[in-house]
Amino acid sequence: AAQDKVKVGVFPVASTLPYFVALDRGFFKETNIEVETIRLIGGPPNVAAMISNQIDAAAVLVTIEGMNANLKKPGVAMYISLNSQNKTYQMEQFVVRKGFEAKTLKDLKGAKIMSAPGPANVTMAKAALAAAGLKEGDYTIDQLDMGQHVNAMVAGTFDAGYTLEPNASTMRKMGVATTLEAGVIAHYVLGNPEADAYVGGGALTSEFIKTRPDVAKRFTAAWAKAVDFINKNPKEARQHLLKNTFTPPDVVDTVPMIKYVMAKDLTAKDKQVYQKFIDFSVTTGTLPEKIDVTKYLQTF
Amino acid sequence: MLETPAGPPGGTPAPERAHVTIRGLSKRFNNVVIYDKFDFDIPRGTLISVFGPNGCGKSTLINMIAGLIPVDEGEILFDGKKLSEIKFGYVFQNYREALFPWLRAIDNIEYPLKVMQVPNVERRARSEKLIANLGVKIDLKRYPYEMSGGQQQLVSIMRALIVEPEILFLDEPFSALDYEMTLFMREQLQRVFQETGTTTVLVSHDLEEAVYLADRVLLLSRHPALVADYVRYDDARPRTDATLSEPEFIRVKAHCLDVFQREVRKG
Amino acid sequence: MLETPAGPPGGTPAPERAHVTIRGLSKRFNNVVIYDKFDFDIPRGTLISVFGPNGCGKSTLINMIAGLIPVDEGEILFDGKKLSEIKFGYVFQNYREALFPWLRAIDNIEYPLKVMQVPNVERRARSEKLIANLGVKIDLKRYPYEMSGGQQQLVSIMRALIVEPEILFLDEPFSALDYEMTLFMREQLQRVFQETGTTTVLVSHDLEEAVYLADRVLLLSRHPALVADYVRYDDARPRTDATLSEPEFIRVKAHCLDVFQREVRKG
Amino acid sequence: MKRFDPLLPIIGVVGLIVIWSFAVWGQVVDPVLLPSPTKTFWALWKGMNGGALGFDFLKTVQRTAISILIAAAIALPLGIVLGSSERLYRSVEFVIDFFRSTPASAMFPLFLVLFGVGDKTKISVAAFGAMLVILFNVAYGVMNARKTRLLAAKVMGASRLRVLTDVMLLESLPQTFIGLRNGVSLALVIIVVAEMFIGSTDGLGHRVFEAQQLFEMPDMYAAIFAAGALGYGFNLLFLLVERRFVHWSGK
Amino acid sequence: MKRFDPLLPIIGVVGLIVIWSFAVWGQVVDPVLLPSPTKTFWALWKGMNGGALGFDFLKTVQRTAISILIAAAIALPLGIVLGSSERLYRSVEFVIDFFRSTPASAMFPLFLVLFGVGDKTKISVAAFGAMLVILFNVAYGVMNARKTRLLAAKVMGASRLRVLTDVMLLESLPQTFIGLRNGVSLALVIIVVAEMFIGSTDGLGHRVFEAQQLFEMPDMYAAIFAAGALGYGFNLLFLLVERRFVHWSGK
Ligand SMILES: Nc1ncnc2c1ncn2[C@@H]1O[C@H](COP(=O)(O)OP(=O)(O)OP(=O)(O)O)[C@@H](O)[C@H]1O
Ligand SMILES: Nc1ncnc2c1ncn2[C@@H]1O[C@H](COP(=O)(O)OP(=O)(O)OP(=O)(O)O)[C@@H](O)[C@H]1O
Ligand SMILES: [Mg+2]
Ligand SMILES: [Mg+2]
Repeated sequence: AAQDKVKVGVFPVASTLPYFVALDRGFFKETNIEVETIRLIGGPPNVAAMISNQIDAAAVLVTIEGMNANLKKPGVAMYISLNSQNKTYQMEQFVVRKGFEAKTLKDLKGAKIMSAPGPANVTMAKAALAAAGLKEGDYTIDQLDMGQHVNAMVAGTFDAGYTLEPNASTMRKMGVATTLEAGVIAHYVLGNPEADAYVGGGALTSEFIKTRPDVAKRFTAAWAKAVDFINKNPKEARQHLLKNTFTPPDVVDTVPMIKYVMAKDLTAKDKQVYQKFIDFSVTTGTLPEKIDVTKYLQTF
Repeated sequence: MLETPAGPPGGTPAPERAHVTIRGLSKRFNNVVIYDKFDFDIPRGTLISVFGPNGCGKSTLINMIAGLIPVDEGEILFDGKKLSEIKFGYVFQNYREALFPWLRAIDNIEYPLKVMQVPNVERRARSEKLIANLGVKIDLKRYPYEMSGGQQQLVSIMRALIVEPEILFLDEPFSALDYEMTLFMREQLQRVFQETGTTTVLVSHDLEEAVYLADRVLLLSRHPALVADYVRYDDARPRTDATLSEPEFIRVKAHCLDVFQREVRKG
Repeated sequence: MLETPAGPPGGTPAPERAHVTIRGLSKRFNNVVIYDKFDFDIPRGTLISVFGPNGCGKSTLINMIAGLIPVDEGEILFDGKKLSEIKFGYVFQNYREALFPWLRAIDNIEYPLKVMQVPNVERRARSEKLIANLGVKIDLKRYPYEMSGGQQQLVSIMRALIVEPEILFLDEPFSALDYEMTLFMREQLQRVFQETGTTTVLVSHDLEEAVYLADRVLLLSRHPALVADYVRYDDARPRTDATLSEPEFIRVKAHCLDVFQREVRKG
Repeated sequence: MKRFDPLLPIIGVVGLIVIWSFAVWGQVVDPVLLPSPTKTFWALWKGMNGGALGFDFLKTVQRTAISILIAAAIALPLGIVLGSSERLYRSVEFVIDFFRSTPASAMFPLFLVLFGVGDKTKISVAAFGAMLVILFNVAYGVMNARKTRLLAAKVMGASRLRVLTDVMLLESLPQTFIGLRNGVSLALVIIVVAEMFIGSTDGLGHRVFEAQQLFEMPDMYAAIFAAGALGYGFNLLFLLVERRFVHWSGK
Repeated sequence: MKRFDPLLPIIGVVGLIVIWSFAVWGQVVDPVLLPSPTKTFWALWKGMNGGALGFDFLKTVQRTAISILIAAAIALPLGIVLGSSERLYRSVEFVIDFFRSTPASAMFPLFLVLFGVGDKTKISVAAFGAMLVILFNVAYGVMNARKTRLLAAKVMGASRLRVLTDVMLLESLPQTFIGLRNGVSLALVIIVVAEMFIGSTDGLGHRVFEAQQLFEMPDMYAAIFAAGALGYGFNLLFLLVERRFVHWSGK
């Protein structure tokens, strides 16, 4: 029988790992699904494609963006899994340039700081700096396209940066910067460096779930199998990054991994933490209004 | 007005039916009045020479008749026809700029036929006939900008003659031609006019030429252009070298010169 | 060669020192030979008229002398000076395109003075003198494209006359002027030449004009251009209307016409 | 009829809005992705009247104006000189066409390193891009200039420099204005893109990017509309200057 | 000397490389950020000879070619028609200048929705951008055409359509080629940017993006160089066609 086709928007970054594992290891095929990889860089194109049903799923979608889309058109982004990042599962972090003396965030007083782009990231960086006792004006912060982060550090344009993996690993590897603090969101928003910050996840469109529930279910099953595989064999799993994402070969073994959890495996407490993260974005104005995140978790 | 006895008997002669009727024509350029309530008729089948000082409005007049520049006031009628229905032949005073530099000379000449959707073969045939008729020896495979001034003007004249236009405008058409060629083209024009009887308006600064070719000479005065005189010259065609020494010719020419000089010195 | 007794005694007359010396000049356009090893001298302080059929290479010749188009072979010498040191006056055959449309007529006329860095006040003074001299009545505040063909040509002539050029080239300079203006400009040219003795080359298709103004008439034949004849006409200046009926004038003119017609009919 | 000519551009605006309204009304595109003109203009109005958009607009105007001034100051003389010798132009044509064809955004890293993150980078990338376009047009204008006029000036004894300034410059003016109008649009595009992708806290690009991230589509289209209208404004400015100075074109 | 004219562009290439070498040699920029020409050309050579770059290059060529064809097919007739009536052009000028001044990248989401996620979007955005530029130039070429020739055709009884195709089209050709050359560069830039920012699995933009993410600077500059050279190639193609057909310019 012909395989069921699923179009997936793919932003080739480390957090897309479950998709690549499922694809490369044939988990989709096993469930009689043929995926079509549609490369879309960043949130806006993915959301636009989901709203207009050009794709059935997004391999990774930042939760703030997903919720924002859900506010505009409820059910556009139904999360089947979430990615958590914190001090252990490193993703977002503050780095400092080699030669700039800083031990804690407090020491960034007077520093020129770059930030990952977008209001969500900038707000987060500012919140962290505020929590460390720095007022606006104590530092300058400029947002910068992710592609420019390593360049800017190498050139010494900035003293410090709020950046993401794998850029941070590349900087460390090149010896131009060191990590000052990772797990910023967990620490300053959720109040505990080891808390789970559910910043992104894999999502399906309601349209897909409604019109082809059976296919969506099988897709989710394959996804779950991949997540399981990653959690059990991180070393093997990370090799998938090499081929599929922009992770340089010399950092692939050291680049930190994040944690993947299927929606069905989230505990009540996990959901509370997730809600807290999203609520924070509402208070900072990144999200225009309150939203119940559990409504947009999809289990089968 | 000079009346010659050569006109056919019975009142107004037959070819006198107006082909172009100009009534109350006014034209200004930035407040300089060129024409003010100008009335004039061009009879069908006549050759009118226009003679007048530089800048009096000769080019402007034929441009307005051909519909190339708008009139400010007044009307120009074509014996019941609409402007758009009339096929003009036109040799521009600035013949250089009026040729198409992207077409070879021969294609420039044939272009009006192309506009009339004459098939390719016939176009070629007609242009070859014209070339043979005029005894043109220059290489017409060249582009206009590869030709001398006189050659360009010749091409321009050929382009006007290849169709049988209903009205032919010639704005100083021989100004760049050499001595021999000028004489020759005059004869050609005379022949064409005799054969076809096309209503023709010729602007020329050569009074001999103007009178020699004309049925009537329109003498214009300087701004605003007025009809200083409208002189008849009715000698039978073909006119020849001998014509130039006939007393009637000399008289008409002298009269025209008189009027012209009086007008010029007035301004 | 026509020798007239009017030349000063003592062998070669004084003004005969060559101002422009052309040796072995060759010029081809796409394999058509226009000049082939052409030799020619323009004596200092003389007025040479060039007369020849359309397309024989008159414009090409003066363009090459003025350094506007490259020669294929041969050399053009200026009595020891370099081309770049010489100030030319030039009326182009296509006077329309040679005027600057972004300048008003008056500024076009004064432009050569600006090039020579003549101060503003003097520029104005000289142009006013020239205008008064020529009795020009047209409005020179207009742009060239707002003028009639003859007016543009007049502006072009004035632009050439306002400087005292070392060599003056006039390529059919009166072709668009009206009858009166042509006569008047001829006289002006004669006067300027008499006063300044500027070496002048005049291209004209009007044989009467060519002879009337010339010290010598260069008759060119068709491709490759050869000197068909180089006719002397030494009548004293100022020449007047009466000159036109003097037997010597009539003889020279007739001779030139003969040569010209023989050459044309040969081709 | 001539009296109404200044109103002609309105037709274009109205046409655009009508098509836009039809697209929204006919649901050609999901309303979330393409808001209605009313919503957008409301956002535009709010933004321009006391909102942040007005400030961002002025910032972008300022950056674009500076960059086009720099670009013109370099490109006009250089273009005339290059255009005056076809062989000279051919020898640098590779470089000009090369850089015209590389996305300015790919050049950001280099400019970033050279000029830092501030306004300098944005302005210099935009000036660079616009400079190339103006240069290209001016040089072509000079190369296609009517030869007779150059010869006329030459024969009157005008020096090479004089011919450049008195004839070539003026002959190339119609083409130069086309270059300037192309250039200012490009500069604006680059400024907006730079504001989007290299750190900026203000400017229309910043506003577009932020609105895009927050899915505030009316805000985003309001900012885009402001950018487009600004582009038209700059173009109109050049058009009026051209009308004033280049009276002879086509004659 | 004329014999060596085809070699003139080499001067530009060499000049570029010399400046580049000096910048690297003088450490104006950190060598990690700006690799030496040798390293870059080695990367280019490897990439083009069996490496992925060759394939990406062809993909970009193909997309650019399609988009410029579409753009020209729309812009040429439309430009002539619009240019033939100044009042008509003025009435749509707003829309043209508007869209010329909005960054194509801001339009990506809209085009994504209209044309889907595949190549169609990239090609249509590029075609749209190039179309506006060509349209603008063609219309201007027609508007600035010498009036005498139009009148000559008119008086010979040529219909409005004939005048358009036989005179205006040809009169505007020099300007049209400038438009085409501007347009093809712009199309290439938009294609590369789209490949970078909408996402693509091939094409030079993809290669630049990937090299940038992997911080392989020689690879990145090799891809940029390939894009620039491609732009020059397209320009050269149009230049040769122009030389072949437009023999009369300036005469
Ligand atoms: N576009 C224009 N703008 C302003 N004035 C103009 C324009 N065209 C012509 N004129 C003026 O109108 C008058 C008539 O011009 P026209 O060309 O008809 O003269 P003409 O009789 O043909 O002269 P010529 O014998 O010199 O060719 C002239 O005085 C001229 O200066
Ligand atoms: N650019 C060119 N390319 C090819 N042939 C040319 C070019 N310019 C002139 N010719 C040819 O060279 C010859 C001489 O031209 P030139 O303009 O010197 O003639 P002329 O004697 O001035 O004629 P006229 O009296 O018609 O002005 C002509 O046969 C012309 O066709
Ligand atoms: Mg006239
Ligand atoms: Mg000539």
